[in-house]
Amino acid sequence: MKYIIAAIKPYKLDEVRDALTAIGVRGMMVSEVKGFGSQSGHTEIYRGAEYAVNFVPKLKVEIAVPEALADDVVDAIRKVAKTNKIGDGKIFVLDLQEALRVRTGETGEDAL
Amino acid sequence: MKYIIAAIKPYKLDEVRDALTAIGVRGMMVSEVKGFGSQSGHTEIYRGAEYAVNFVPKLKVEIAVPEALADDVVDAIRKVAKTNKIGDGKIFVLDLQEALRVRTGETGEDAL
Amino acid sequence: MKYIIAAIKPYKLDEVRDALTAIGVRGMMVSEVKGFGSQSGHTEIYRGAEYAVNFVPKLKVEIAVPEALADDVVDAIRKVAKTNKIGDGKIFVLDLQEALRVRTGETGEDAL
Amino acid sequence: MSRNTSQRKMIMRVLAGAGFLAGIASVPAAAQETVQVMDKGDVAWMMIATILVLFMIVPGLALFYGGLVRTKNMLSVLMQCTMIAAMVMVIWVVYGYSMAFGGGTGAYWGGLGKVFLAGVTPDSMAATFTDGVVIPEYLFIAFQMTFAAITPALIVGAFAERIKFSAVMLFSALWVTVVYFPVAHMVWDASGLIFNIGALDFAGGTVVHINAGIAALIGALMIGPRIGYGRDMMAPHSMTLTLVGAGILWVGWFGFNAGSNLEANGGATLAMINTFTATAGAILAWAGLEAVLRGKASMLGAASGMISGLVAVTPAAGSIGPVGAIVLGAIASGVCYYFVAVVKARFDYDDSLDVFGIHGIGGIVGAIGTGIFTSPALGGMGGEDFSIASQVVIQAKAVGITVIWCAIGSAVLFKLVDLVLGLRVDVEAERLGLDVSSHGESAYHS
Amino acid sequence: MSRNTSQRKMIMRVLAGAGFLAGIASVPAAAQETVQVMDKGDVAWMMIATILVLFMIVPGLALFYGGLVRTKNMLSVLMQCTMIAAMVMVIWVVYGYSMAFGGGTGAYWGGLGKVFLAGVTPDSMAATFTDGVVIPEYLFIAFQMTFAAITPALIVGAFAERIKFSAVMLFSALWVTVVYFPVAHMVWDASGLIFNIGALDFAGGTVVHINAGIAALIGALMIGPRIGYGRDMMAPHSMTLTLVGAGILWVGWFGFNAGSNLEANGGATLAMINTFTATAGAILAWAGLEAVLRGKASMLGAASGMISGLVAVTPAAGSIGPVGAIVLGAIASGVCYYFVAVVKARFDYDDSLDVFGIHGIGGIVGAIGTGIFTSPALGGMGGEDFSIASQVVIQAKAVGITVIWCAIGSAVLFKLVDLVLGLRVDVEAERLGLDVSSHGESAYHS
Amino acid sequence: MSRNTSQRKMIMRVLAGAGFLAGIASVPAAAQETVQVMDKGDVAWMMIATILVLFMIVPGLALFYGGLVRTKNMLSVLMQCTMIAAMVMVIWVVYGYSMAFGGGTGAYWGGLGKVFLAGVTPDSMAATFTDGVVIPEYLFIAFQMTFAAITPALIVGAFAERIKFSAVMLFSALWVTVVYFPVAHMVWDASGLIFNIGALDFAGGTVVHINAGIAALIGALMIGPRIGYGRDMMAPHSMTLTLVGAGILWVGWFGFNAGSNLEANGGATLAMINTFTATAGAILAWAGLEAVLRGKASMLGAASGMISGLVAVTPAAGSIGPVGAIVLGAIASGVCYYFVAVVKARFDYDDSLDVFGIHGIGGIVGAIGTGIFTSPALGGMGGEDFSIASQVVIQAKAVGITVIWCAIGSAVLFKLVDLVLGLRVDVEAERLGLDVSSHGESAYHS
Ligand SMILES: Nc1ncnc2c1ncn2[C@@H]1O[C@H](COP(=O)(O)OP(=O)(O)O)[C@@H](O)[C@H]1O
Ligand SMILES: Nc1ncnc2c1ncn2[C@@H]1O[C@H](COP(=O)(O)OP(=O)(O)O)[C@@H](O)[C@H]1O
Ligand SMILES: Nc1ncnc2c1ncn2[C@@H]1O[C@H](COP(=O)(O)OP(=O)(O)O)[C@@H](O)[C@H]1O
Repeated sequence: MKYIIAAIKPYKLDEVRDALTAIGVRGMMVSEVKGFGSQSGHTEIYRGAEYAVNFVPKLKVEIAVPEALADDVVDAIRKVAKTNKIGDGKIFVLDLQEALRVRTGETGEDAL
Repeated sequence: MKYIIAAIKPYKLDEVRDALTAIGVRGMMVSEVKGFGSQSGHTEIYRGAEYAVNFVPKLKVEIAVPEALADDVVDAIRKVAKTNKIGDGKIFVLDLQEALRVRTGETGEDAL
Repeated sequence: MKYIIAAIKPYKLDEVRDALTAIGVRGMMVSEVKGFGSQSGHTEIYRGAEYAVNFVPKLKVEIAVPEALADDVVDAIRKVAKTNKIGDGKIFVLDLQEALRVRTGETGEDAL
Repeated sequence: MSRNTSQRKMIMRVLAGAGFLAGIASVPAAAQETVQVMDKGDVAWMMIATILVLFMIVPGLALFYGGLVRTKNMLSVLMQCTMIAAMVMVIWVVYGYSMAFGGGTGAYWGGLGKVFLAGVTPDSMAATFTDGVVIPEYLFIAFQMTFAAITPALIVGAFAERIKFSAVMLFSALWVTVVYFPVAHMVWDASGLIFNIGALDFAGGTVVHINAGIAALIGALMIGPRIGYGRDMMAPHSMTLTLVGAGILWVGWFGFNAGSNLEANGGATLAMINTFTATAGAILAWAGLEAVLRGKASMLGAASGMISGLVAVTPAAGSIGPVGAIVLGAIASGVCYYFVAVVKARFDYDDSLDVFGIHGIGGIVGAIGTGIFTSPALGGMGGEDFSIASQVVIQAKAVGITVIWCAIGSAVLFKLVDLVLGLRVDVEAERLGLDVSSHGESAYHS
Repeated sequence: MSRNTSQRKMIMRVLAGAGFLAGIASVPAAAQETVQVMDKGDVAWMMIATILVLFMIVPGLALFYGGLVRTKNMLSVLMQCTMIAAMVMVIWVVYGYSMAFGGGTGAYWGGLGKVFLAGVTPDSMAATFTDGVVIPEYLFIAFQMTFAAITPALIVGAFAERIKFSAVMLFSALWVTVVYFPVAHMVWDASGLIFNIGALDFAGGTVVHINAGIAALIGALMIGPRIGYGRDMMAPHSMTLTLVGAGILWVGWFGFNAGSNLEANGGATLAMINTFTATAGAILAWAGLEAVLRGKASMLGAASGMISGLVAVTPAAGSIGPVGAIVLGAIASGVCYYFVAVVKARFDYDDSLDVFGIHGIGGIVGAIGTGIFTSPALGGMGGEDFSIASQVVIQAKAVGITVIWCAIGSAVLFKLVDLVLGLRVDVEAERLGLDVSSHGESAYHS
Repeated sequence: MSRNTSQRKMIMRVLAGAGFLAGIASVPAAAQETVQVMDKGDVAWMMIATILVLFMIVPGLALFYGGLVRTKNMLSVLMQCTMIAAMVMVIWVVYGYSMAFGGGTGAYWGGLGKVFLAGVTPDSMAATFTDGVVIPEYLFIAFQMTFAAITPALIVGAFAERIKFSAVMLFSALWVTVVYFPVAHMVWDASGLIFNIGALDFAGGTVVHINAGIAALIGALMIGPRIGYGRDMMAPHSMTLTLVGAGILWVGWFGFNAGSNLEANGGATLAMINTFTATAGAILAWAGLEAVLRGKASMLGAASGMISGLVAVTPAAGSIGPVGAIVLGAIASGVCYYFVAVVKARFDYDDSLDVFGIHGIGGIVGAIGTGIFTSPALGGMGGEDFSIASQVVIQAKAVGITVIWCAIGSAVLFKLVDLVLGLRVDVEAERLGLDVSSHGESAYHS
């Protein structure tokens, strides 16, 4: 199984979710993160005080998937999240050793 | 060492923390996530505009644990987080290669 | 490649970011977490109701790095985040199997 | 127009004030004989006083309470305050005003002579404390309407975060009918039961605060505690909003207290300065006690002290002196603090936002304290023959009647509503929060 | 000073009220002959009424609107409301007051006789409805200034979250000049076109609300929908702030409505009680409809009903009865609900905060309703010869003229501003949010 | 009652106004001879003016400041404003009123003749500007009490986010005693030092704003910058709350400025319109400067301009014209902008919320500007013999005396408090935030 972590542009979330459910993903977790990368931030000034906001708001999507689905998931996110503008985000794939569904006690791919 | 990531119902946090400290866990990180899964969300209407809120608020708990403790941790969370209602959450186990405590420089299981 | 997850004190973020960019890190994700560890929390009282706040605000920094940079990253964070006070945080290193930059489709270390 | 009111006149005015509507019924008759003067200064003042009491409800009380609940129940509190106020305003016009001040001479209600405000026109006048001085009856109706609207809204703090929206609406409609209108008549009308025992209640300590506090206690007992009470974190979701609400309540309370004078004269300014000093004393007392007993003075403590002081000075504002007010406020605040932080913890009920602890207890301390600090020996405006002992007995009787009437009425009504609609939402809805489950909305998005 | 106004006088007063400035021009002349009385009660009331209307703008309207947008555009809304108000205040002093009430006798404007408030001193007096009763002209200027300042600020809700800041400023400056000042003159000045057809508009239903609503509709159509409209989540970022804003609007609206009486007398108290009851009826109606049709009454529904009721009672406040006001408020609220929740969805424009749906539609219902509920048969203050049919025709004409004038004027101005500056920010700026892209700030940090 | 005040009378009134309490001491004596008239319109107005100034403190100032700090220090700011106000109200009753206006004829204080408000009853009257016109002394006491309460609360912005709560309380108690009461006596009492040099200060530019600004600067210098100042992100945690606070301050400031007229007449309406136009001019100026110099007008800029304009028009409100007020507001705003955005950055002190930059600098510009724009040549109300040059010299002297008195007094007191209690919390507490470390609470939960 794989544990996929993706950083995406916030307004792409609904599309990403739709694309993933379409290929059979049944769960995920989404959180707000401050992203740092090539996309530059902006400057804010409050009276005399100037602050460089170097971080850009992104959403982090985490999806545990069966081995077989991993590539499709990466592809799906990639297609949908892409706008060809800087800051489109990245996808990271980690190895997932075990999964468990609390309610039923199911483990492994059944739990996903 | 293992890196355990669990999605749980928000009001279960205190019980989970107590159960984990009881078996010897000495640290964790908790963050708010929007969960997507079999548990369905709800609908909100603002004047004429209807929005389907597909995500359910969950807490994500991350715990780095010594190899030996991993199963106990999974068991403990499972027992305490279970309500037998849909949306109880999931537990994921990843392999952890290295750990370091910033203050002391300790590494490996000593750092956990 | 490595996926490095660090818990740090919030006010250390700017220093950590500077230290990492100095050694060539080009991206990261930051999120707010509630940390639990040896550092104790505090108590809040609202009229008669007393609540123990066991969690301490921390920032979680996630950085995907090329294999070669991993040790430097750990070192850099460690140096900068250290105040010798309890609660300085921890660094966890996981194995990263694949990375992809959405905008360009680059994969592997090129994507980082 | 130069003033020459003696202290003796002042206390008489206060007594008259307690039943200030006495004159209304007789106005049409009296109009034949005496010259009635409407002063635009009084009209200006009473309009603003009326507006200030509305300001107390939305957004004042709504925010004070709303800030104290968890995010997921925020809108339900705002909604309850708003909807109760709107509903009671309509009821007031339909039959509430008549029940309270309809001109009937019963001891318990004013009859149905003014349902739908029958016979009132922009030319109708209502009496004030001063002979011959009148204000437009529409203005009196509007001013009193805001009192009727805020009182049931005060109660909702007791069972916040778990009550059914339909239940709170039905209860409020019944409660104003069975409890509020009769008690208002009893206390403020010249034919009223409590008025006639000689109780002092300048701006509604019994009618508004004790009434609301008792109903709240009964409600909290009958509805039961919130899920997770005493175990889960239930800290206020926004102390900021609570302070904003408290500040607005203080500001609006001048409409309540100085407005209850019905005229813009020296008496109103006495009520005003007392509403400053009692509150200041109460804020310092609560925060001071916390600093001494806990080592830290809390902002919620300061805000709670503020409301305690305002509640306590409500019946007393027109008849005590500004230094006595500081002391009265401080005492009331201390008693409320002790109740909320110590006594309440020993019992096992969940008066979520301490409506009883602050409005009920503070109201009782204020009612009794009025009987004490009105004494000229303590800087009050009582006449030379003022007797603390006998006035305190009268005040205690007024409190007793109100408590009994309200407790029985409220208990019956809660039971009734429970049978008809059920009082509580189900467990899932309570966990999810009332905003989404009862109103289909969330307070905050990004 | 005892009141003896007959109903007949009342309706005359109302008619006069619609053009209450009629007297100003002639004051200097008239002063020679009749005794002018300035009552400090009136001055006190009108000062507070003026302050209340400012309170409606900042923070009232700013919060009501601001709460409804997404976090990233919060400050842009607050900024637009604040800056428009400040700019229009300066314009008002420079030439706006003169264009509206400068003493000229044209049907469309008041001339340039009072640019820079020429000739006005603290001793200058302005007429009220009552012969011989005056208030300081500075006070009248300030009161009317707040009306001029809030009206263009109402419009910004239509194109929130996407307009260029410079465009909204330029548009507002032009719009008050070409639309607001002339319509104010037409409706309220004795020489004005709409005044002379006999329309009733007590506190600005046409001038303020219909005007703003129509301009908003035109603006929404010409600027186009927000990116992602109908697809992305665009729920209000803080319903709490929206309720706070709505509550402040209600509180402040008494300045608007009861202030438009210009005197602190029985007439003002009628306007006041109507501003309570119509609003209460409207809140109950909207929430009730939602409860029946959707199964859940929403807090945004209650707040929306509140504003609908306030808008509808604006032209009617001085001439209908309090029970009629409940009905009028409820009807207006129902119509606005139907429009906003059903009709609007059928068309494809994005009036983001429903300025047209609430101020435009509510304003029209109120204008027509004023022609109905002023009838003495319905508890209104109209004289015995009051004819609903003929008054409704007059009201409809007033609405028609306002709609046409405003629609054409607004369309031309939007086009013009589009050519000069462009109306919309670019896509990236809209995505990022106007706070950062237009103002270099974020509303919230930790 | 028809007005016939000449311009000459107006300026005399203003001069008298600067020491409006002059009459109080002599009232009992004078009462024997002249007829004293209390007008209920004045009483209504002054009550509301008093309430408005309270509204400025909580929640106005508390929110304006609170929004500007980081989340972790929010409650500490709200708490400081609330507690200082409550404490000063009690001190005012105990000895503050007497020190400032106790009837003593010293140049520096009013003696102890009215400690505990000795001798004041609801029948006591205080003089206004107009001979024979009086208002209840309780009202005057309450009005002035709110001024005394807000001034030390203004100072806390300078050392927000790091001061010890006990230190700020002790400092405030000492500061009002040593600085505020004497300066109030000097400026406003007929026997006062600054009054007798002929300075114009209508509503407290020196007493309130320069005083607070100077104390703030001294405080910021002596306490030192926040940890991480100039390096860490210290952006306002809620610009929304800051705008709400600023709006409330504007609204409440009419109590301050038009209230300082003590009567509801033409003079008050002049102060009112100036408080609109100066503020509007100041908002446009700050935002305009930012637009030109930075390319973006910020909402904090608009809010800062708003406060600058209000500060600057405070001493001038009663004696300048509305067009002059626009210019004065704009100039003051520009100077404050330049100071805060440019000059301050060159020095190395941390006046966290720019109390000196806005209240100090704006107050000085306003004081000098009053000497200029009062000239009839610039539309002001000064008499024909008004000389800008000589009045400016007088104004500068008044500023100088205030600055020196306040600077020395404040420096000594900060030192004293530092020795007794220590001024700053420790590093860990500052990092954690004052809410948790000093008050045991957090502003927000979920
Ligand atoms: N090495 C990394 N580790 C973790 N997250 C990263 C890394 N690089 C980029 N990100 C995330 O991806 C987002 C987009 O990256 P960025 O470099 O701005 O754009 P692009 O991928 O288009 O070059 C960043 O905001 C950050 O959230
Ligand atoms: N494949 C997944 N990857 C990541 N998180 C998941 C995944 N599946 C479920 N989750 C998390 O677990 C939560 C509970 O899952 P859900 O399917 O709703 O209930 P249940 O586990 O009872 O079937 C989700 O809200 C989500 O936060
Ligand atoms: N086993 C763990 N798993 C995940 N996060 C941890 C773990 N232990 C500590 N942390 C994180 O590191 C932070 C600092 O740890 P703590 O034990 O308080 O201090 P120290 O590292 O100085 O002993 C915690 O607040 C938590 O966020």
